[in-house]
Amino acid sequence: MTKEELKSYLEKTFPGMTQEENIDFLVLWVEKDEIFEVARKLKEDEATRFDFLFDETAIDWQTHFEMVYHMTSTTYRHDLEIKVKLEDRDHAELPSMEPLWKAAEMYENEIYDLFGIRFSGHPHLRRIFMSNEWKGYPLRKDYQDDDVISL
Amino acid sequence: MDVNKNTEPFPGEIYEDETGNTNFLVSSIDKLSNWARSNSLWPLTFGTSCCAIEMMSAASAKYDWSRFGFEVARATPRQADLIIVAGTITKKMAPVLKRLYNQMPEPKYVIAMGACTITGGPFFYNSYTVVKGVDNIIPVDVYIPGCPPRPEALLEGMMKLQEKIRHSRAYVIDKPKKEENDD
Amino acid sequence: MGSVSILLLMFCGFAFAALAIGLGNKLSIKRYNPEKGEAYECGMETQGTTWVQFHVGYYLFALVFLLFDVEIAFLYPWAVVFKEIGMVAFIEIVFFVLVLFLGLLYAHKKKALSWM
Amino acid sequence: METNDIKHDEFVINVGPQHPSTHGVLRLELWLDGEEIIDSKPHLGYIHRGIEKMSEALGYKQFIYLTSRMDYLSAHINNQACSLAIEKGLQIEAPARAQVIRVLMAELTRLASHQLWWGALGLDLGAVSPFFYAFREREMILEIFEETCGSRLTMNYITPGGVVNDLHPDFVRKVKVLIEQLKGNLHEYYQLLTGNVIFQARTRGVGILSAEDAVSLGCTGPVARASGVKCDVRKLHPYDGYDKVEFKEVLNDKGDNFARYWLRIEEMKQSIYIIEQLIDNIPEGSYREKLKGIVKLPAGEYYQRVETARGELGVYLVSDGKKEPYRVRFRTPNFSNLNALRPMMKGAKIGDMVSMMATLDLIIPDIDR
Repeated sequence: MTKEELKSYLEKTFPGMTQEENIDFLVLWVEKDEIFEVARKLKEDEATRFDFLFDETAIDWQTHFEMVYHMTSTTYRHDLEIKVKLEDRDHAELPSMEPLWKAAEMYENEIYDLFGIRFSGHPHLRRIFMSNEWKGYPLRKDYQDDDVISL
Repeated sequence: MDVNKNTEPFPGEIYEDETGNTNFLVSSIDKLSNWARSNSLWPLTFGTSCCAIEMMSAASAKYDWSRFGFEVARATPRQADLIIVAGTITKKMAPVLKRLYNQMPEPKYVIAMGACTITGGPFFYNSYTVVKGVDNIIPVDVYIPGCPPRPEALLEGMMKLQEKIRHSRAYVIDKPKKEENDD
Repeated sequence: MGSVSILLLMFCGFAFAALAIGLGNKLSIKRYNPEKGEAYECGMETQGTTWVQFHVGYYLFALVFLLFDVEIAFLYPWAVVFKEIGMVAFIEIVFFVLVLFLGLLYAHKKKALSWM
Repeated sequence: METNDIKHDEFVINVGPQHPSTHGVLRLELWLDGEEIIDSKPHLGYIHRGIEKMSEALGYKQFIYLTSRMDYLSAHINNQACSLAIEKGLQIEAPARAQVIRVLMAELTRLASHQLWWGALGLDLGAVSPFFYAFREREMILEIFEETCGSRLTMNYITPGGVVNDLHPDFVRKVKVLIEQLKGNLHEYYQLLTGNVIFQARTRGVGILSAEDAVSLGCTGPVARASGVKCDVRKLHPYDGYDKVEFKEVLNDKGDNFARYWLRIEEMKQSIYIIEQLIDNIPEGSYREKLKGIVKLPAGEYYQRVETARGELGVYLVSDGKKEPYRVRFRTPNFSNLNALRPMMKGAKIGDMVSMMATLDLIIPDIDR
């Protein structure tokens, strides 16, 4: 369905959540503890059927983290972006999306490895890029490393 | 950390020769074995990133490194005489490269192909994992600049290595042992 | 005269092999380092033990192969002298191969040849 | 007694960083029962250079050169993705001539990448001669790239606003010669590999990936299209004039190794068809929209999807108005295509693992970034 129909559908099913619009996607802001329910509903609901999570990443805004999910439906071809605000930077914790989309397993491994956000319910959370005894999370803005030569 | 504050020496200290530079007293036996070694250097198939594709182009029919005896690319270090380090080496890959180098039989040579292996190349600044230069890990014989270097540059580097082998002492190991102060 | 040439052939074969390995060992430059002796596994340390119980199919397959390999070894000398002996040799060898063929059928029935 | 009910233990093998079949430095930890694979776990990071962290310290026009070192077999298409994302931010459009040149370069890159994949596939399955046949045409394409863009592999030719310089005078003639020769040689590809019985035995019915699995695992590109999932970004979200070009999105529903192999060969034909349509009517005019030195994107986020030779590459730029991007995220196709390896390999033999990885066509620096 088109963006307007999707927008009205989201207002109807998730009244409390704020919606935004950027150049590409419709953005839906979701609370941390509701994200799993919202995602499951969007995936299994006949009207939306978001079965393809093509991107999941995190952004470090220095005061808080921001989780970004991009998903689309291979049947209806409409896209949606879901954002979650994580206030607590040191113990960021979030339910894992792996039960809904198996692609999320490696995405979340990467986010944990580079940002330090933990995912509850993840089958095997581990550092995939950094070696296990690596200290710190490189993609955080306050990451200090004396080997890095910068201009 | 800024470049100008970087007081301690450049992390990639180059290996000094144990016996000074390779002297030129080459006896006839050395000449014979050097002739044999330099004309059949078997490289190890070791490509980490883009330079590996240019190495494959050098192995293909157009540039054809088998004219110089390099054709047989062995997959195991046990049968290889030469490691062509083609591509970026990161801190997680460094011990693996060190181990592969140690597992090679003795007359072994190293070609550092590409800017990443000489100084970290395009990933010198702001990269937290790239090893700035392969000579921090293993002693290198020939450096080939370029990102990626053309197949002809690789062939020229190999010819330089063959020249170096022809002028070296065949039965003296001129690469110092560097096991004790390995980080 | 026959036996001398065979002895000479065996001696030359043995000498050639010993020379190649011996010179290679004597002349080569050696330098020991701790990792050189370890098993090569794509640049990583090996994990877990290799002393594990394998599937028995491998062992049976190897045995059946060995059996028929030896059979071929017997056919060689027979083939060399086959012309002089004529028909009698042919009947003997047919009987020999037939017996081994029964062995093959037995191995097949006992599923020794079925890969996992 | 039955031969296969006797207890046998597991055995761990590292198909490690330095292995001919991993096409790079991917380490697969395999739990084996004799020859059968019980489970596998990929270990990455051996070529992780932190490109996303580096891009946060480079200007908008500067971080593009890093992307051609991620998936170096689709260097043009990666640069095209970043340029389009930046152009979306600046609300500008590349001139018509630049768009056609970009599509031509992208399709030539796809051809060269599929040829190298085809050569490497032959090498992995034990046939050495396809490698030399594949590099014959690939060298011609690289020669064309070198004349126009200056370098063979990491071209940095497509920049925000268009392309760096105009086409080489005999670009059109050389591409036509290449197209004629390639169309003539495709039957050789069939004779060398496709008709070969051993090749068929090792790829038909091996490494089955169902459509639901492909979508749930996030696979895109030839890997997903071979399982019947329509996911060609050039069709779904056309960019740079792909909607004006007529070509077929090749699909296959069997989802095994041979389907992926057949699909890539068909895709080469589609790329040739696209090039033929465009090569004769490259519009005149300027090849670049002049941009000022320091490019500053207005605060906000921009996502650009592009179809590389291996799948859907997504460039996600978050900018806070400064001259460097605040966060750059590359949704790379190989990162998700790697997920498909684990379910496919359960219960397969080690020899099948090699043919599966060859048809998945993984580029490891694209996974690690």
